[in-house]
Amino acid sequence: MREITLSKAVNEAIAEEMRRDETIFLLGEDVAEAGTPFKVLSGLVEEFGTERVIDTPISEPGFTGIAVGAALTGSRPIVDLMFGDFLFLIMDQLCNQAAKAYYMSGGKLNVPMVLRTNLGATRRSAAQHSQSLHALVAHIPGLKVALPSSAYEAKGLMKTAIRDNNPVVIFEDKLMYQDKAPVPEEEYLIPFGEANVKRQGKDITLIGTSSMVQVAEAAAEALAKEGIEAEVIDPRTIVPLDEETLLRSVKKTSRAIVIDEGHQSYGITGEIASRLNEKAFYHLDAPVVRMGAMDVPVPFSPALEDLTVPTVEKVTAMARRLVAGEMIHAA
Amino acid sequence: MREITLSKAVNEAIAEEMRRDETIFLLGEDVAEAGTPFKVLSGLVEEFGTERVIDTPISEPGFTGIAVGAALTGSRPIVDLMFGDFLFLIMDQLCNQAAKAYYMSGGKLNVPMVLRTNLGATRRSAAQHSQSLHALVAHIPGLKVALPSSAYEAKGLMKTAIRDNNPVVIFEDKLMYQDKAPVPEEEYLIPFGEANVKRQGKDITLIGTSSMVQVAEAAAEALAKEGIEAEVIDPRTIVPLDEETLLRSVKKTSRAIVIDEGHQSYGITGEIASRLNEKAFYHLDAPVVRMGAMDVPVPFSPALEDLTVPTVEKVTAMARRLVAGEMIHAA
Amino acid sequence: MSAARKKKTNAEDYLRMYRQMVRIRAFEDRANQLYLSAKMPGLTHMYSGQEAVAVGICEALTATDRITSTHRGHGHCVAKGANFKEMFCELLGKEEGYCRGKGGSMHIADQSNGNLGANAIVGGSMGIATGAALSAKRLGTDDVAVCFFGDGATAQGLWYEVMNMAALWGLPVIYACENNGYSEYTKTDEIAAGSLTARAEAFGIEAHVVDGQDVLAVNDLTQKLVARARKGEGPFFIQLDTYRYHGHHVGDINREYYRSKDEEALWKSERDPIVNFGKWLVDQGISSSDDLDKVKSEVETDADAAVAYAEAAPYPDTREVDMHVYAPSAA
Amino acid sequence: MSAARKKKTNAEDYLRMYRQMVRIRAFEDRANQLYLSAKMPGLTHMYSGQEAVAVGICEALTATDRITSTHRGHGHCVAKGANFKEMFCELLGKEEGYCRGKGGSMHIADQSNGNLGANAIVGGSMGIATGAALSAKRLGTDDVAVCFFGDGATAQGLWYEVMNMAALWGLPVIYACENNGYSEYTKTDEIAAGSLTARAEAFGIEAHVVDGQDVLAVNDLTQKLVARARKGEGPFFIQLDTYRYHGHHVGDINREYYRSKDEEALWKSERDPIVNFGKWLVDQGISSSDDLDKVKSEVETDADAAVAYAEAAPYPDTREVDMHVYAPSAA
Ligand SMILES: Cc1ncc(C[n+]2csc(CCOP(=O)(O)OP(=O)(O)O)c2C)c(N)n1
Ligand SMILES: Cc1ncc(C[n+]2csc(CCOP(=O)(O)OP(=O)(O)O)c2C)c(N)n1
Ligand SMILES: [Mg+2]
Ligand SMILES: [Mg+2]
Repeated sequence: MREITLSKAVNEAIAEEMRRDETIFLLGEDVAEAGTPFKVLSGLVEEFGTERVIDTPISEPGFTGIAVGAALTGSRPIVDLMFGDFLFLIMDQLCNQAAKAYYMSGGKLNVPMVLRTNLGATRRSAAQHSQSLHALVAHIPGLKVALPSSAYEAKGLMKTAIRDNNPVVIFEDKLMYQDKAPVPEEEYLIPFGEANVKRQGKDITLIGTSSMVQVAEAAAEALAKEGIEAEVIDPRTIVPLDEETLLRSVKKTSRAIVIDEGHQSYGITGEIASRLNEKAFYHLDAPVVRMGAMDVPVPFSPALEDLTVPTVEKVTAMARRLVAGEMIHAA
Repeated sequence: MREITLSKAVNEAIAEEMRRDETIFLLGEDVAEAGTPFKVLSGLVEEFGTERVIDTPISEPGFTGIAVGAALTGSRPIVDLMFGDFLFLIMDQLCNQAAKAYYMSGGKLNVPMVLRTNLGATRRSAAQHSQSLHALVAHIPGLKVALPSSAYEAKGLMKTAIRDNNPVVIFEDKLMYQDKAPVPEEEYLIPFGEANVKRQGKDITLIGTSSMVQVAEAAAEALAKEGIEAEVIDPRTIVPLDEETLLRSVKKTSRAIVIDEGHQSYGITGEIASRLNEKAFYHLDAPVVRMGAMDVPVPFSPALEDLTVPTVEKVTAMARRLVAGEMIHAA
Repeated sequence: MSAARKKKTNAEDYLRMYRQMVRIRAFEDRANQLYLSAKMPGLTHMYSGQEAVAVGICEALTATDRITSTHRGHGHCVAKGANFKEMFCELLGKEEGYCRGKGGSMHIADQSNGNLGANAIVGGSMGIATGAALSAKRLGTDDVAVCFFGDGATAQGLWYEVMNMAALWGLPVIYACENNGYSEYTKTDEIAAGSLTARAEAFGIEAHVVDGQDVLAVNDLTQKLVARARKGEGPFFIQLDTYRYHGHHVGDINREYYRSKDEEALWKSERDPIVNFGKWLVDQGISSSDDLDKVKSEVETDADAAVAYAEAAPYPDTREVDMHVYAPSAA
Repeated sequence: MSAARKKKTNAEDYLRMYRQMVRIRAFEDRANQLYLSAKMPGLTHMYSGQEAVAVGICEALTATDRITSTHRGHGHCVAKGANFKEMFCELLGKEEGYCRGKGGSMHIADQSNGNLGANAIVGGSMGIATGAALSAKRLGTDDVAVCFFGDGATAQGLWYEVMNMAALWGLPVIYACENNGYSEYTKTDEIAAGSLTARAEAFGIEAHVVDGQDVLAVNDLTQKLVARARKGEGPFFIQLDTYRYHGHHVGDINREYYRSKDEEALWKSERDPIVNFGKWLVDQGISSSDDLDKVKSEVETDADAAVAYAEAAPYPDTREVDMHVYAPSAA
């Protein structure tokens, strides 16, 4: 199968959907001629014109609100939010307006819009351009949240997001834009709420989101050399969350680590870990271990930044200890 | 001891601190003559004047940003955010600016400001005036988060918040403003990060936040009649979180329920439950159970709204099942 | 409901406007009564006094033109064509309400008449209205969007962001500022610097001021601007000077600390939009006072019946509580 | 560092301005070089071409006057009195940097000279500057705050919110808009409707336009406005027309798709603020070209030494990673 970059996969997904459905349009800062600073959208304005690929002023709350209004009235806007950190600026339009319109109207108004943005640290972009804020939107009922872990998922989840009749927030890892993966030429969609078992194993379950799927896979590789068979699972969407697949695995392996690049406290790992603990309690040999990013703003210095995120080494070491039963004494 | 309302307790705390320290001032919508819609700040403008009790336009991001700037330059502002739901409007100023200034400046700039706001449903205020959004700010390093559960805590935590050199978000339960509790005449402060064991028990630990402390206490009362001794703990601050006190209790009782009024998914309960599971795993007879608000926008209709939050009945029933060992089969 | 795009020069049109104003007043009187008799859950904000604004504007619109409304939204809802029955049911949280009881007063929406909904976030719908205009333009309908908001809402930064985009893109949106002089319990003069019309003009937006108590003046101006907006000459701004008769909300009874009884009495006796328009209709020989009285009594009978119906109507089934969080999606 | 409040009428003042502009240019040339030679972590935004703005303004300020800066902030930092050594250390993420390496280029702050910091959120510091002015007014210092921001940032709603409050409260803040014609890869003309000065004037704020390439014109105007702001006649707005020589950031090399090489060449050859001011100084007999060359070579020696120092300087200890999340508090 051909291999394409994550960037190209997103571009293809959007282009295919825009060809299919006239009501889809894109808006955001520097999305047209510049094709975004990450160049993900290059070429779209040439094909679809400035009426459907719209450069906006630097007005994140404003253009998000405009997208909500457009979505309520027959359009299917895709909002480009240049950095995930700017979510803080648009929370009202996203969480008080978009997320609640369907419920508050008793099912009469709905908001089919996609917010595409990104997450991920270790790019030396410091505290206001490196955050992984998916936990914030996952907490708000009415929003769906997708976290593609490769070009394959980026394309399939984006297409599903665009066809969804609800507001969907999709976080791309900005360090993965140039990473290649096999992506079929034929059309495909990835349904929301279906986790992907990336690797089978019986000794421990490694649940990773977004870029942390790669970390989990590399850790599994390393563990395999030591004779530890790790199962690797990518939930792909955290809302809806495919609890069943996760539980099935954990009941089999009886040990799990949840790995995520958001801050650990009050984040994604706590939710997933506590659901597993709650529903697979009597199958567990050890508590589900969480590995999120440190609870610190992301530091600029390369000497510090790399310490803040889970790494292959740390995950491997933790898995080893768990399988060896060492965590018993920790608790 | 005299009993005063939570509203009065907050008012006293702020007035005492403003008398002590000239650099403290208050700003927000209708805080002066109106004393806020909840009348919590009545009388302050009369004592301190409009220079220190400042009515602002309806510009939440703007006046929060102004508070950050004032806090960076020798003032200690208290920002009044009329409804916790408006947090979505000020997230950038709170989370990208206030929370990170100390870290990003390597410890040279700090932001001693208090954001007082509220939480709580069942007031028939519908989806945009009923949210309990403390999980969002608890996820952001650099912010401290306090959740007073009675007039006593409201006063003591507010005074500590005002003296703290960091941005502190304090959520009052808007249904408790008229609730009375004993509050000493003498000055006192409640340190952050110290949970309060409200009731001793040996069979199960009920951890409640804010208004859910009352729910937990009432449930404990009901359980006592059936011979079940529940320990009730109020963490009082969720950042910092007094893990030790919680662990000590859970290791003793070997069962716990975490009760909170925020949405259950990706919220407070997941964090607390997973920490307990992780660190007291081998002491637990059953998984820590979480009881948050339903994952739905808050509905207006009284016939629906009351269903969305944890109640004394539901907590009592769940505790009963846990103690009876019934949850074993659920997992 | 509202007549399509023809000039309102005949008696029929005038009488319909009169009737619509009377309907709003009758609706509000009953809503207030329901509150005072503790039959209405929560609070609500009365539109009485401002009827000429909603009616003058909405009578210049077609049923497919969109409006966005505010926390003080009953008037807009009635004027855009809503029925009493569904409205009162919504206010009481009943299943037959426009939003199945999930929205309530502050979120009432009536998409069948192009009302995209009231909004409990001050200024929260400014992006939505602008986005509806963008949608109309892109999809090639010739619909116009009217964004209703109060003088206090002009302090929200969102307005400036969306005015900029509306001006740049020539969107068919009319920003209608109902200047009733107050933001909650504060005179807007004290929290608004400079000039509102100049704020719109600074973005190259044509701005008008009109007497919001004169339904014909409002309607004439709006007709002209709507016609021009349909031709692509928008956006426009209108400042409509008006007055609210009641407190900020139904519970705001003792308000002399921010607004004198004399001032209120003067507006009611000299500037009432219904009384004055009625006098004019009689003076011009368009109607007799008997006919007008008949309108009133018909409307009141209607309104009373609707209230009785709503009071007797059932609440939504408890199973509805977690319905309408997500719209179904094909994919 | 900057001279206190006396008129800059003598040679010494002129030469200091010249030197400061040269220092900024020298700093940026080296920062760019560090990037090109892959020695600088992350990206950075060059101030070259805009030197007369930062220097003309900051030379009208005292060391206790506050400024807030932007993503393009090195010029402001140097002009407000910072040292090369700490600045280069910060850019390289070293412990001796102004922020101990935690902030980097986009968050460099120098509170010892009243620089409250660069900001990676476009418009993010508008509230902060306004709050610093409020603090100054309340605490009775006569300090002024200058808020630097770009033409693109005028699209952020926050600006309108804080202008309103600054105007209402007569705050000593000057909003200094560096109009370099571009927002990233888009001509600002395409994303800004109407007139920038009119936007400020609409709030009753006095607005000025000045040639941002003429350091004396900038300085003269700023001196007058600063003096008036100290007397309580503020706030003010200045639009400074200028140009950035480099791409949006150091990596923006191929930029002909949004900006012609001719345009760039013209500004550099005809409008360079350093060259033109140098010529004037020689023409007026205030300095000789030899003296100016000497300034340049001194500055370059300094800058090279600082770069060498920074390259050799140690990174922060890894233990610093979770320091400075919270400031210590007495209570
Ligand atoms: C974002 C936000 N801030 C504050 C409030 C509280 N609030 C409700 S109505 C109101 C005053 C609005 O004044 P105006 O826009 O003039 O409308 P009016 O009530 O006069 O019709 C305020 C401050 C709110 N609902 N939303
Ligand atoms: C809130 C926010 N939106 C978008 C960006 C990305 N961004 C960085 S600089 C910039 C352009 C800023 O233009 P302007 O204010 O004119 O400043 P200039 O770069 O020209 O100095 C943009 C869009 C950002 N950093 N913050
Ligand atoms: Mg008003
Ligand atoms: Mg610019």
